[in-house]
Order: sequence, then C-alpha cells, then structure tokens
Amino acid sequence: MINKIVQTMAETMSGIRDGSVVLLGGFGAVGQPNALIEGLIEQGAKDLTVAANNAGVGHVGLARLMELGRVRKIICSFPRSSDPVVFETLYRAGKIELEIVPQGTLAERMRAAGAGVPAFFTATGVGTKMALGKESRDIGGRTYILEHALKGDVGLVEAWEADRWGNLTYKQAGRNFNPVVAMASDLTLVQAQHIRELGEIDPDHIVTPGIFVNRVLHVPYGDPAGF
Amino acid sequence: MINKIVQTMAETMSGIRDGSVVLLGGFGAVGQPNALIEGLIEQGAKDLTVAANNAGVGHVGLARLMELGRVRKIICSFPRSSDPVVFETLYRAGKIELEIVPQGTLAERMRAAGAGVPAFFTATGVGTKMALGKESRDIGGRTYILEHALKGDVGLVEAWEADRWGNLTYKQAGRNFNPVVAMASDLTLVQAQHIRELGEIDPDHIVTPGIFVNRVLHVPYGDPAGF
Amino acid sequence: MSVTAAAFKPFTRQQMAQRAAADIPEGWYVNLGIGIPTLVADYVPMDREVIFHSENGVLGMGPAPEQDKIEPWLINAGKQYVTLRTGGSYCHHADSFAMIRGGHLDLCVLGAFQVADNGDIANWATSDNDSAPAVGGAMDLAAGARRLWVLMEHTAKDGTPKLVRRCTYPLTAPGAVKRIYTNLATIDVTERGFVVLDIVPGLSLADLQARTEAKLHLPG
Amino acid sequence: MSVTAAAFKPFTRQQMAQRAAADIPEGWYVNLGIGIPTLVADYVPMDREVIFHSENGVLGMGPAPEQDKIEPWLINAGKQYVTLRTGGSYCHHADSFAMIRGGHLDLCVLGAFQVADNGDIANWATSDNDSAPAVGGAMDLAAGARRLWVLMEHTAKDGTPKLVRRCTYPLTAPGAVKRIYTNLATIDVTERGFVVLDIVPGLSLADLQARTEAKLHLPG
Repeated sequence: MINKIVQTMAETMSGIRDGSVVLLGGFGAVGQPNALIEGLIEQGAKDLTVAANNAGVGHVGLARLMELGRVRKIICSFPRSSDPVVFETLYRAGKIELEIVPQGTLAERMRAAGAGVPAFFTATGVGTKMALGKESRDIGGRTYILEHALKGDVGLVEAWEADRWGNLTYKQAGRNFNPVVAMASDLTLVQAQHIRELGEIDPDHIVTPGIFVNRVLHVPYGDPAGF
Repeated sequence: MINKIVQTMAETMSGIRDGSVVLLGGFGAVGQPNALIEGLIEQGAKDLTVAANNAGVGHVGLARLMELGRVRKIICSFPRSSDPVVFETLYRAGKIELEIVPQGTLAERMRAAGAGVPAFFTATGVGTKMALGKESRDIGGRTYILEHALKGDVGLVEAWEADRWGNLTYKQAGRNFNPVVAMASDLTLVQAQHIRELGEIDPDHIVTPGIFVNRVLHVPYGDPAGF
Repeated sequence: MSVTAAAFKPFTRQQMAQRAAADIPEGWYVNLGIGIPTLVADYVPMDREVIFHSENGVLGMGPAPEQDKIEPWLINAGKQYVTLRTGGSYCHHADSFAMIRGGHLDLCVLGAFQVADNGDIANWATSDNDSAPAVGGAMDLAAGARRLWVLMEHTAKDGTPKLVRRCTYPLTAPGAVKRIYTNLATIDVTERGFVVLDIVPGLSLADLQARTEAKLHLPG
Repeated sequence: MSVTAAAFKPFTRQQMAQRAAADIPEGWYVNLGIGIPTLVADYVPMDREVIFHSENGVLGMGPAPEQDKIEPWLINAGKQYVTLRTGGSYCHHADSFAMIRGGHLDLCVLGAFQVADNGDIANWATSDNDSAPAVGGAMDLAAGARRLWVLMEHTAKDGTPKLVRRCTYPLTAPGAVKRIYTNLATIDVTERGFVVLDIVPGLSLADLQARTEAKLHLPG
C-alpha cells in the first residue's frame, strides 16, 4: 500500500543534504509551509540555496534560517518584505548571495523544471538589468531573453487537503507557488491542514496529483497568522 | 453585464477569417467540440491550418472540413485514426500539408502560446527526424531542441460546465487538450454541456477561467458517441 | 523655472484613480499595481463588470472585506485582505502569470518613478547601486499586459519632473506605457511622444510643460 | 541461419506481460504503450499499488469496466474505455505530458519495431518514406520517462531480428531503452550492449543469438 503520510517531522526532513536547492511555496503568510521551514531549521542542512517570493520576515522561519548562516544564496522577486531586517543585514555584510527574478519568471522557471523544459524565451526583463548576460533573440518581430529552469532538490509545500497517495488541494489564494514548487522538486515535502481518505477528494478537483509529492505531514495549524 | 453566452451558431462563428490557424480540443471522441466543427463547416472559412491530435475520422467533422478542401495544412501527432480515409487521400494527392508533432510537444507548444513563451527547449524528438532543421543545444549535459509556440487565431473547445463569464470545467478525460487550446487562442469558442449561474461553480474548481474564453454556446449533446 | 503660478488645485489621489477608472470599459481584465493604482477599483461601479486580477492567483477580486468578514486565505498581491466576486476563480502562480505574460490582461495600471516619452517605465529601483531592489511582478506586468497605464504624481516631491526624455533610473520595461494619469494631467504616449489629453483646471499647457522634462504635444 | 531447433515454446503475449509486471514494484508511476504493453496492467495485482498514467490526462487508471459500467468520458490514450482507481485524478494534456517530459514517470513500457544495443528505439515508422507516420506520444515517453522498457516479439514475422546493432527504421529516441521483454528472453541494455537475464526454457544462448543481430552478453 502506498502511504506518503509520515508521522514525525524528523521523518519528513530525512535525507536533506547540505548544499541543496530548496524551493518554498507560499505568498505572504498564505500557503506558507511554516512548520516545514521550522523542521528544516531543526534538521540542520546548511549551505542552502533558497528560492521563494520573499526573503523572510522578522526573525522567524526563512529569516531565522538565514540568521543561522544556513543560506548561501536566495533567489526571490521581492527581498523587501514588511520587516526584512535579517536579509538586509546579511546582504550588506556580503554574507548572502541574492538573485532577483521577476515574479512571473520565477514561477515559470519552476514550472519549466517540472515539465522538462530546461530553458525558455520570455519578454519579461527585456531591455532591463534582468537581461544582462542573458541570451536575447528576436522571434516573430519581438525581442525575448532566455531563462533557465529552476529545479529544487527539495520543495516545501503547504496544502489544504492531502491523501495517502499525496494528492493535494489548496484553499483560495493558498495555492500560489505551491503547485509549481511540488512539480519542480525532486523531494517534495508537504504540510497539510487536513488528511483525507483516499478517494475523498474528487478526481476532477485534485490540483497537485500525488506523482509530484513524496511525503505528507499533518499540520492542522488553522488560519494564517497575518502578515 | 459581461455575458459570453451566445444564442446561435452563426453568432458563435462570426468573424473567423480565411487563412486562420484553428486549434481543436478533444482526444478521441471525448471532449471534442463536434458541434463547433460543424459550425465552422457551415461558416465557410477556408485555407485553414488546423491543429488537433488526430486528422479526422470517416467523413464527418474535421474529415468533412478537409474533404471540402478548406484545410491547407494539418498539425497533429497521430494522422492515423481508426478511419483516416479523407486525410490519406488528400495527403497522397498532395492536396494537404502535414506537420507531425509529438503529442507532448503539441500540448506544450499550445500552453507556451498561452503563457507568452515564444519558444522553449525540449528533449522530445532529439536524435530523430523531428530534430531536422531545428536548433539543438546542450544544457546541463543533455541535448535539447528548440520548439516554437503554436498560437491559434481560433480555438474550439468542449466543456462540461460554463457560466456567463466563460469559466469552464471539464468532465474526466474530456479535459485533455481543451484548456491549452483555450489559453492559446485569440478567439476561444466553447460548446458547453451545461450552463451554470455565475457563482455556481466553486472558484477552487474552475479549470479554465473566463479570461481565456470569448464565446460560449450551449450544446447539451450528452455522452460522446463512441469512436 | 519661471512658471506662472496660476490658481489650480492638483487632483487628489482619489480623483486620479477616479479619472483612470472612468476609462476602463466593462469586460476588461485588469491588474492594478500596489499603491495608488489599487484605488482605481473603488471607482469602478460593481454593475460595470471589470474583472480584477491579482498576481497571486486571484481572478475576479472584489473590494476589501468588512472587518468581521475577513477570509484569512484571501489576499491580493499587496498582501491585503480582499474578497472574491461572484464568478471569480483561483489558480496557481504559473497559471496566474500565464494570464499576464500571455497577453490576456487588457490593462495593467502601475505606479512609477519615471516615464519617458518613448514609453519606457522605471518603477522598481531608484539607482543602479540599489543593494537589493525588489521587482516583484512589475516587469511581467509591464511586458505582458496589452496596455500599460501609469498612475503617479506629475513630479517628485522636490519638484523634479517624472515625465522625462529618457529614464535615468533602471528600467522596468522599454516602450511599454500607453497612458499616464497624474495629479496634473492625462497624457497619452504616442509615436510623437507625450500628447496631453486634459489638464487640471487652472493650469495652462505652458505651466504643465514647465513641470515636465519631455516635450508635450497637443492631440491631432 | 543454421539454428539448432531445440524444443521450446515461446512466451505468449500474456506471459511476456506477466514477466514484465513481476518487475514493477509498488508505488511506481507507469505508462503502458498501446498494444501488448497494455496487458501488463492485468498482471499487477490490485493490492500492489502501481499507478498507471495515460497521456490523455488520466492518472491512476484501473482495468477495463464491465460492459454495463462504462463511463463514456473515461478513455485511455488507446481510446479504450477504462476505469479510475480510488485515488486517481484528471488533468489537462500539457500537465499530463509535464509528468512524462519532466521525468516524473518511473517507467514507460512501449512496443517497438527495433531496439539497438546502444538503447536506440524505433517504434513509430518503418520507413523514412512513410507518407504520414503517426508518432503520438511515443517520443515524449521514450525521452521523458526515467526508465524505458520494451515489450515485443523477438523477431519480425518473417524472422528478421528486431534486436539490432543499429536501427534502420526512423528513431523514436536514441539511447533510451533499459530493458527488453520478448517472447524468447529478457534482456538488459547496458554499456556493454545486450545482457541476457533469462531465456525461455528449451532455448540455448546460441539459439537466441542466432535470432538476434547484435551480440548478446551474459551478466557479470
């Protein structure tokens, strides 16, 4: 019997290696895999490259991971959050690398990794600093730049419902980056608010099928805590 | 009030020009926009390029459109259906162009058109006849070829449910190419089995949002007729 | 700068938003950038159906909820609580940006630091040396939407013109802006450059030109 | 060809399918090509959970339905009626092929015209001059799945070897095949070439070699 549901955080996090590329779902406080990020802090892997939309808030979660010196590089679209103190301090001290990626390019690079597309052309960033050092090409009368897939060794995802095959649904704006993180990552770890019996989720309503999921931990934390 | 629901086939088909690229949803007999294809036959546009998974069956639908000499070129993955007589006759007589595209590349080219990706690299077809004349490139130690987006002037789609904003759902394997055809086409025409009140479809369950849909015709034809 | 200081009252932010809202027809799919552009939604009456898109996978966004009706899972790209209109839907980030990048939005309204009369927009960084500039979805929106309008003050706080001949700040996208709504005027970006559509009452074209680096043209 | 015609009984298609099925562990995501490979599903017991994928957006495919329980909207890539197992799901074609092309399938089993001992597979056209060859999803599957196995007769009907040094038919993918199940043997494709894992009872290695164009090796 396939059973991707695991019982402990330690089991969820097992096998994450130093130097991993970690992709994070979530946007704002909604759909953020906070428990898994705490688990990663506990687990101890270092020299990480983390891709997420933001670069952490306050001194918790991703910010805490950075503060502990475990993040070598961050890939994000918006390093300035409401309270980016940890990132900014590290960045000014030259202790963390930053790769700024337009938000849509970030999502598309993850989706490309999941879909077997190693590189694609896009109009976003053409004629800007984002195009520096990138191949550009005219196609059909418009200029595009080449962007590469962003694959995760590990993906951290928050879902609303999950079953033992790893099928997932999301709630409202909690979907955001989570489905593309799931498909782009070699080891996709999920924290789910609700565990369902197999078959309880309508097959037409499953958003992330279990083929993109490795382990599921039940974390019924309730509503996002605000921003 | 936005109302994409139209009452007549003539209204649905208005404005389709000679020379259009027409993308067809459907796979086998399931999710095929048969009524719209009949409507296109009636409407009269010619010199069409048609992209679909198959090249028509018997003497109806797409096969009939070809038989009437209205199709200049067909783009498909599998020209051999159970009864491909019309296509094969025209093809041997040099009266129709054929572009064979691997099925996944066909779907991805449509999705790319819808997502603003004019071209992407893929491993499918590398080292085969499909790679002839295409740019190839090594990325991360593997060889890929460059494929281009396939945009439709017109897309014909079959849906299970639709509302007046053009939001769509599909039934089971009836989803197939339909969502990518919808997003890839400038003018997306939908035949829907069921018309729902706005808000009746759960916002988390809408598969094709109305932004990709132009007109919806109610065609409650029931189950697919077999193959 | 010798400007005839005629008696005029610049448009408020609300008036700027109202002016832009009046130009959005029913049925358009529209993304409103963070900041002043967000106000535009308040001036589109609910019975004129305009479908607002938010980058984080919300299509058909409605106004802010009443305090006791907040949905904790329903925020917009500015991370404010919003509502979903009847007919709205959710999708994931790549699908949401496919709407933007695939040219499916009729309009995006952004704020800006500078707009040049060739349509260049700079709205994400004020220096090439900005240590950690935050671009978010601005480049996707500027490059992808069918039309880009800018809603901003006509000049910077110190009076420096923001409508310029060439942007000096790092670009968000070249040649993208079609129209600018400022607190002083409405201006189209055309092949001729800036074309003034209307000016706040009491301000002359010469007065407006004095506050604008690039040359202003009249229609026709 | 002077072959010692020893007494042996080639595997039936059912036996070939059974042999391949035995090698599929629980939890794998598997796509079965049209034709003989489809039979493999019949020999994976339902309590060993193997998740079958079909190109047309069906994940978790179950066996054919009873006649009176046909779901008219539920077909597989071979356009046969199928069922959906509890836990299965539907998706669109680009998402379905993302599973294939993104390397998410553990295994694909295809039929073939020829397999070469460098792993090349030819299974979609028998001539460069084929007027309208039908490729379907074969190239996506061959290039995308983590493992490609082939299930086919050991020789063509006229006795021509199908396990060859170099494919003469147009390729589906180069260097993709990892294992071949034929009616005579099970053969791994390795860096050394073809390595024989087992042979149908009564047939010697020499007999098998006589029916095989490329050189056969023994393990180790």
